[in-house]
Amino acid sequence: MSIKENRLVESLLFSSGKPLSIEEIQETTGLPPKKVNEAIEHLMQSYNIDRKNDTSLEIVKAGNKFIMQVKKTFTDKSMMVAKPEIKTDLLKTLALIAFHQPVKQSNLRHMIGERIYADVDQLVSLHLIHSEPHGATEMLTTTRLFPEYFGIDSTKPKEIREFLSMKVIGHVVEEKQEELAKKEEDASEESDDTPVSESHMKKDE
Amino acid sequence: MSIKENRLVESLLFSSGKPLSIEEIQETTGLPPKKVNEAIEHLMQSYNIDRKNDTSLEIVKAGNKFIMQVKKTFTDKSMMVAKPEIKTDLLKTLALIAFHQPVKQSNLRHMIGERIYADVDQLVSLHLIHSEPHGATEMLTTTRLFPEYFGIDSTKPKEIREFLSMKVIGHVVEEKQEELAKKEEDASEESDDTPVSESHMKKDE
Amino acid sequence: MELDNDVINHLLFHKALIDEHNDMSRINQYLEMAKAAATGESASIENPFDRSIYLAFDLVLNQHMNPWDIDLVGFSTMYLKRAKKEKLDLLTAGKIIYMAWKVLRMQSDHLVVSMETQDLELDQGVGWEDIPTVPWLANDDEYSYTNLVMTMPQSPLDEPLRRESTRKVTLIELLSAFDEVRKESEQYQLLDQLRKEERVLLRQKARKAMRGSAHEDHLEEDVATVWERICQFPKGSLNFSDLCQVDSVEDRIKTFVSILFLAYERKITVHQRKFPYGEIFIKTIGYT
Repeated sequence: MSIKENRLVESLLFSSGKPLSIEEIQETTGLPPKKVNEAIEHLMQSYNIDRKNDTSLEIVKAGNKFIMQVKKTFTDKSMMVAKPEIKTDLLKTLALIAFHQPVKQSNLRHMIGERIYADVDQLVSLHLIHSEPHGATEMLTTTRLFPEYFGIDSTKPKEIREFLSMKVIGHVVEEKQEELAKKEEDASEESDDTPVSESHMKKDE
Repeated sequence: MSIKENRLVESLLFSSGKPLSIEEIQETTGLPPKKVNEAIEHLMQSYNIDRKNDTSLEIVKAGNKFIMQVKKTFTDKSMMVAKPEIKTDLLKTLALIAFHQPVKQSNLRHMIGERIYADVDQLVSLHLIHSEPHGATEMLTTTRLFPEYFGIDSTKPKEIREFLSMKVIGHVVEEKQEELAKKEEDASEESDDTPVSESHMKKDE
Repeated sequence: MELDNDVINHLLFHKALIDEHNDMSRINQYLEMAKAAATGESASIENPFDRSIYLAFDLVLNQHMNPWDIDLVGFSTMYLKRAKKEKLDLLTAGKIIYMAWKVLRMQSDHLVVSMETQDLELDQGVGWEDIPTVPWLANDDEYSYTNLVMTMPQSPLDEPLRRESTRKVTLIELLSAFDEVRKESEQYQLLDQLRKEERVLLRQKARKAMRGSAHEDHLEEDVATVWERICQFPKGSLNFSDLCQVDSVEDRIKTFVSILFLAYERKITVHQRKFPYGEIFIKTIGYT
């Protein structure tokens, strides 16, 4: 019966989280290509047409591959529950490189320690930074993918730098303001002075 | 209408990849807790009961959280796209700790020998157990992550214990059945009685 | 069908032993079921779960099993076969078997016995501390569980298959990461400076103490070599014995002194679970 095969392909599309080609599905399941195609056809019919109004999921063809995903109507809310593909620590290193670029790896080691070596390896493999030999160390810069990824409207290091510092300062001020507003709420007698955020901003520039 | 809410919660459970609490779902969707609970109930009914044979996915309660995952029957094959992380021996040590908890490390050493030290280190670093100094030894308990990770519908040691006993009995019975089926096959003179293993397979379809 | 009095007696016996309310009502249910099974009222039982219970007891009765001496595995296997014919799902069947196991306290003799012998061989050097202080071995359930888990090929815990889901990082997340890393970097540089100063002091002291000894020249080199070896381990977590030639006393001392230095320099953490001869575990700081 083909029911079992449909279920198998479905479980694969679900668990992979990224588009899969017919070949990949075939390799993993050991099913002949014809069966894989039939199963996908069946699943697309079931998800996208028969049960269209009874599910928030769909199976779509992306290039030569297939993926199970959340329908567009629901993506806004559902997106944020997934974990980000770049871990926080790695993201910190990336932000540091983007700000200081072009920057020597050895300098970064002084800033954040030994973990820079592993981080650079990972960021290079994600195509987010370039690493070029530079004497005994490496010179690091962000790639073209970097601004694309974050929707930053510039490829120039200087502008990226400005963008980051401006945004961060905005961010800090916002945070501090919120904090302040809370404090003011709590102790209503407290008045105008905002020393912390200001000095903080200056230090960062 | 509640249909839309069901779809929203479904899309969240699909996207998350890790178990979500009612509070987390509520925060992301902005739905009141009652609606979230209703949606989950509806989805569990739909996935796990009404459409039981038409899907390879299920929604389970894991600790105090909920997650969508592949049914056990289909995991073996799809496992190949998403690799298992914990080796069998380590899983066994964990199964012993979970059953006997709170349990002294020294007692476990009597059960499984010296390898307990390395195993405990690994399980602690996976955040699956706590290890607290207790006199000259360590007292071991499972963490909150434990039931979430394995999709166990309870955080209470007593219920976790029952869950594990059931699993063990299940395994023993399955083994015996296979033995029996083999015997029946070998002695082929037997006529009408469907061998156990076959009927077992049919069930999964 | 005659109601087997032994079954009823057995249940009553356990009813008297069990004080928890939950189990009490459960046993009452079983008693009802057993009676139903005996009087052939099966048709009235529609709930599949109840029906499973009925079947379980039906089986005990029809096979004329002695409830005081039930072969758990034999019973379970027969029951499962029956359950399949009646199209009960395996999960319910599993539950029933488990309950039967608990309620009837069936003694799976051959399972326990075969494991008892293994357990005795486990530890040769038995000391006073080996006498269990907790009664975890005394209880049959716990004993069988432990032994079963250790002898079965799989583990009772399976890792469920979930979705590998990640999403893109948002710009806001990049910005807050930047904000955090600047603060961290400042702190790191401050600490690093302090560490460097301390290191210079330490070195001066060490030179004074070791003046004239052969170690003086090599210490730094040794530390560097050992650090290099440590860095070759991918996860940044390793054992002392992986790091040196265990049979060479000189290499052992060299490595040991070096890891003390590296720990002092906060490049690694070192811990030992069993003092004084246990394995020394080394973790590099900054990985994970």
